[in-house]
Amino acid sequence: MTAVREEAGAVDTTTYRDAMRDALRDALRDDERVFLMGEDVGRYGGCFAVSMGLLEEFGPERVRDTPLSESAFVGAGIGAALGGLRPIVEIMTVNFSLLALDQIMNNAATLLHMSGGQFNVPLVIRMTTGAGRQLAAQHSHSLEGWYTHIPGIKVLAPATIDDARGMLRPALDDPDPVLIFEHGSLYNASGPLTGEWRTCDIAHAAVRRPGDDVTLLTYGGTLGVTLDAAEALAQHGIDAEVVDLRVLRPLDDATIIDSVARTHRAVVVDEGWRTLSLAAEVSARIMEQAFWELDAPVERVCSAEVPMPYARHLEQAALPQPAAIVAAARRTVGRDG
Amino acid sequence: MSTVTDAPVTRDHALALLRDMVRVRRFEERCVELYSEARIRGFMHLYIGEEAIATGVMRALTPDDAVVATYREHGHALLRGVAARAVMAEMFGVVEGCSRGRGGSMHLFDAATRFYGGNAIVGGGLPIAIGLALADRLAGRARVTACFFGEGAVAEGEFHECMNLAALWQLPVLFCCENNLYAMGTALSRSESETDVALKATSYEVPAWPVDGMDVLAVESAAARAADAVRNGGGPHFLELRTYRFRAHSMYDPERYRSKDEVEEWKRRDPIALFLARCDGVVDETDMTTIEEDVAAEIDDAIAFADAGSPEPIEDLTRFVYSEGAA
Amino acid sequence: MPSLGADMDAGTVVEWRVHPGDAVHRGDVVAVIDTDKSDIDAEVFEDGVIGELLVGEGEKVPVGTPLATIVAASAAPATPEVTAPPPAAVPDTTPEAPPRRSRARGARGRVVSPVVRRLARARGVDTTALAGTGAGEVVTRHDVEVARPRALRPLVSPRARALAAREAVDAAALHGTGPNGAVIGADVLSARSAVEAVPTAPRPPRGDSMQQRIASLMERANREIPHYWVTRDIDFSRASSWLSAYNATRPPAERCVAAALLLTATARAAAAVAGFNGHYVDGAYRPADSVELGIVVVVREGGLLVPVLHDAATLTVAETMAQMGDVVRRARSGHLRSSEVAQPTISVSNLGDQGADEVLAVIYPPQVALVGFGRVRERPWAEGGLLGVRPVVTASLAGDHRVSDGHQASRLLAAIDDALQHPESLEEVTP
Amino acid sequence: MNPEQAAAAVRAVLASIAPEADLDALGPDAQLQEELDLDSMNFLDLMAGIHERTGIDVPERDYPLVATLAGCISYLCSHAPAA
Repeated sequence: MTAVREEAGAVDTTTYRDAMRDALRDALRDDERVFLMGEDVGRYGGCFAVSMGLLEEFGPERVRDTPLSESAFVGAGIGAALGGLRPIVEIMTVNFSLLALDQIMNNAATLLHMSGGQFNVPLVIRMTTGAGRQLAAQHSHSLEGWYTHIPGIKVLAPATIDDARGMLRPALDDPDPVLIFEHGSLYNASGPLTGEWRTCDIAHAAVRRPGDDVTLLTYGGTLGVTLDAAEALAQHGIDAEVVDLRVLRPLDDATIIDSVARTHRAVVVDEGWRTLSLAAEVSARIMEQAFWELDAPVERVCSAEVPMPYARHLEQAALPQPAAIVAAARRTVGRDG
Repeated sequence: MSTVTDAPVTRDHALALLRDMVRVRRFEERCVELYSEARIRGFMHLYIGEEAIATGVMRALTPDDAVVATYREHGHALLRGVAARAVMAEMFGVVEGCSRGRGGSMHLFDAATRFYGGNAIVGGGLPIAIGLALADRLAGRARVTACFFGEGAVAEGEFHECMNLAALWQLPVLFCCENNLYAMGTALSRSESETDVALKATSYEVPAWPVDGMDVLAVESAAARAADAVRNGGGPHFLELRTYRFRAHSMYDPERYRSKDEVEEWKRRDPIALFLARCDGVVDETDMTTIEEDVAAEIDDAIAFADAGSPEPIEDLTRFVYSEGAA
Repeated sequence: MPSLGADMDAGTVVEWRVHPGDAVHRGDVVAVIDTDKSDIDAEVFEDGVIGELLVGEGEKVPVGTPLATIVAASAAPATPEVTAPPPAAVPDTTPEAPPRRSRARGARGRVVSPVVRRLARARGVDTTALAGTGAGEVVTRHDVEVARPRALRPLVSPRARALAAREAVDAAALHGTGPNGAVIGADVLSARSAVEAVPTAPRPPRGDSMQQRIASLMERANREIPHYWVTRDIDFSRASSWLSAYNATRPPAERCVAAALLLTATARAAAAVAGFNGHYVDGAYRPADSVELGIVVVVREGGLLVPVLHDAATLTVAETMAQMGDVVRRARSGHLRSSEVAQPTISVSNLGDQGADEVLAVIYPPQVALVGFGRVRERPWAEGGLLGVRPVVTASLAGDHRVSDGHQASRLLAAIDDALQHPESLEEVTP
Repeated sequence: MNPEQAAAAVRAVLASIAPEADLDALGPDAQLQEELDLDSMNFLDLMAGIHERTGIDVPERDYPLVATLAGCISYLCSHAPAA
């Protein structure tokens, strides 16, 4: 159990998991309309231990373990939001969210528009995503791209400790449904918690590493390998700019295009499968809005189009790696990787 | 099956029930004409034959309660208090419609009456209904959420997930299953191993009563008792309202799945005629004429209103994809 | 004809269930309609007597077409006036798929002989894409003759295309430094700034934009390029006498000026000594295959142009004179083709011709060197212990310390000097 | 060839080489290369122009004699080819 940390603005070191838990605790404490609902979020303390201790602190009414009924409890979240509450529904992983896709798409995302503006759905849905932990094909999907296809919802991908700590507040304040994707391999990541999270927004991308020669665009679980690639490129005398998308819908076109207009080259790194991926959308927008600024085709580095294998060496081979990102970046600069 | 003894019906009570049922019946009949004239488009599902259910259940609800219905919803909307004008305008696809012309026959919405709409996904409304009830429970409000669905929904996973969750968390929801024996073209006996829907419901530890859906008084009293129990913390209740639709599933339906005789057989228990017989001596011919004239006037007015409606400006196409003026 | 389904535009009367004169009541089935999907009963919505059947059995009509008239028992017949919206014709606009152009990337063929290179240039054949069949994979004359000419549409990046349009530069003619030799933005920018010139002496004020561009160019040159300068006095007597002899037997139009000798010597020296002929782009020096010699030309109304002699190291002095004369005259008269203002790989400033003894110029990115020649003038000259008077020209080199150093620079000037001591050697193509 | 014809010829050629120059203001004894900023290339064009117009070929050794406008005029008059 982690004691409540005193955030006196001093730079803390914490983990992504603890940052998300503190965010949940603040939300439950500050607004009695907020409650957490999901499989094993209470007694078990959360499949990834994010909600550990919250049941003991806030009680079974506000930290509700649910039966394995994704459609029912996600739909119940929608209904409760319509009923004036501020539910946070945790779907254990994006892989199980497929069972609730009908409620998310046909109800949560659609009600406001279809009702002519009468019924908004102030709901937050959190789910763990991504591969890299040898959980094999059915537990390793990266489907953020699917959800970013749906008008009516917002989609967030906190990749840093500050975003994990800061994004929940604005998401709960948003009158419309917000989906937060937490990459499974980030929970144990530890790092500085600057004060930035207090003014965290859910509208803009962020330049994590400024550069002049090529723009590397990525989000969530692949920010790490992309920053590693940028360091490797620096040895080759190529100064890469790394843009963390942070908000996958609506995409922050301004920041993306501003960067590409400066570097004239772009590589999009996306753990989803290449075909019809989020990377395809980002690439299309760069082609549409920065075509005349390009000195090379936009490159995409995505997961291999295979059901994610269990064996570690196969899984690593399937996932976007720094070497592939470096090669792509070099191609755009005209030095064949 | 709970039916009401033949206790006498007061005049006012009789007139009110008759007016409600006739309003729905004539509204639906007029819609058939309008649809064949292509003034109403898309899909349209009629409630003719089942009017007694909406009439009976709506009278058990208060303005604070909530209603979640399905695509066969004109009757529920009208009797919940959504104006005939707004419903007709919606089917004419004009901005004066209760959903700005964006929903059509299957997606009527009205915040004022907490009418959370038609849902065109079979069983799709159940999770929303238990959610509304969950909010009431957590906020400690003595309110009921009435959730309408057909017997077809019983085959959906969401039915089982929601019955269990509602019972598990003792949520204040009134499940109203309108069992009209056919899910589009599939008879109940050809889709469910156990066809006694009320019996199914009891397996989730939810009080469940079969009700003669053609007897408006039976529906009214059962709904009143159930709603009262739900409102006072008795947990979810389930009504299996046995009924029959006199017309096709929708406007395009050759009805190859049932015989004309069967339809004629059920028409002999037309809920309006059935109730009118009960009101002998309490209600007379002139009352019926008055009701018919009032209803005809209401429908003509609704059509005129819808005809005078204007299409939603194209520039508003993307309005309300997200909330306006949001932070 | 009633609409009996969301996707129904027309229907066929399969069977009439009533006949003229029959009494009908609201809700009666009057006909069976085939909607292409199945047969459905059509009902009537008023009470009355059938008048005339307007559509026969088996006839297909659009939704909304009146099927029969009804003579109401009491009031005038009310046939519902319905105009069904005509089905919108769906224009067939299948986009024609753009032809896919695939381009195999060949191994990089080595070209040695200038004759072969000139042939390849003339035919627009990209020798880098050829696999040489000669000894040591050298690209032979035959290889060039049988090779497909370079893709008609050279690779130009979108950005380069946009910049070229704005700056009136022919991107297609430029030497590309992008992926697969594609012309990219930087190439166009430097080609455009090549046009703006390399001022070496203060000029009278000229049009603002020209001035601003030169100013910004100089800032960039100084900011980016760590310059160093090396000079060498060269005895021009042998060159002078060669010139006199050469011109004595030729009419003015075919005569040669000293500059032609200086250019030819410089081109050959630049080809022989490494570190001066190429570009410095994106933090790395890229030597060029051929010497694209930029000539700094004074433009009458102020400003300078730098047209280019292509593959200058392979030209005889006569060819240099001919090409230089032509391109300089057209530069001055404003008829310079943009291909002639392509990106030089090294430039020569010959301003001395008008009085400066020594010309210390500023290089111009992305080039890495600039050779300047002062006035040919009589100077005291000691040789073999004897003092005499000789025509002398001062050659100077502005170098880029990121790429070359003083030692290499002096070797380059020595090579120029040597060539000028044997002017006759400049009459043939180097072997 | 009389002096007026010679002068006209020289001015015409100079005009094509230095269109912006003010030839009227050109002093008869001013050094053409200095005054009109002519480099060796320009001067060679002047000789070629004169040769083309008048048929007179000024050899290199005589270049000093035609360094000024007056020099040109007198040279042309004295070297006019047979009429």
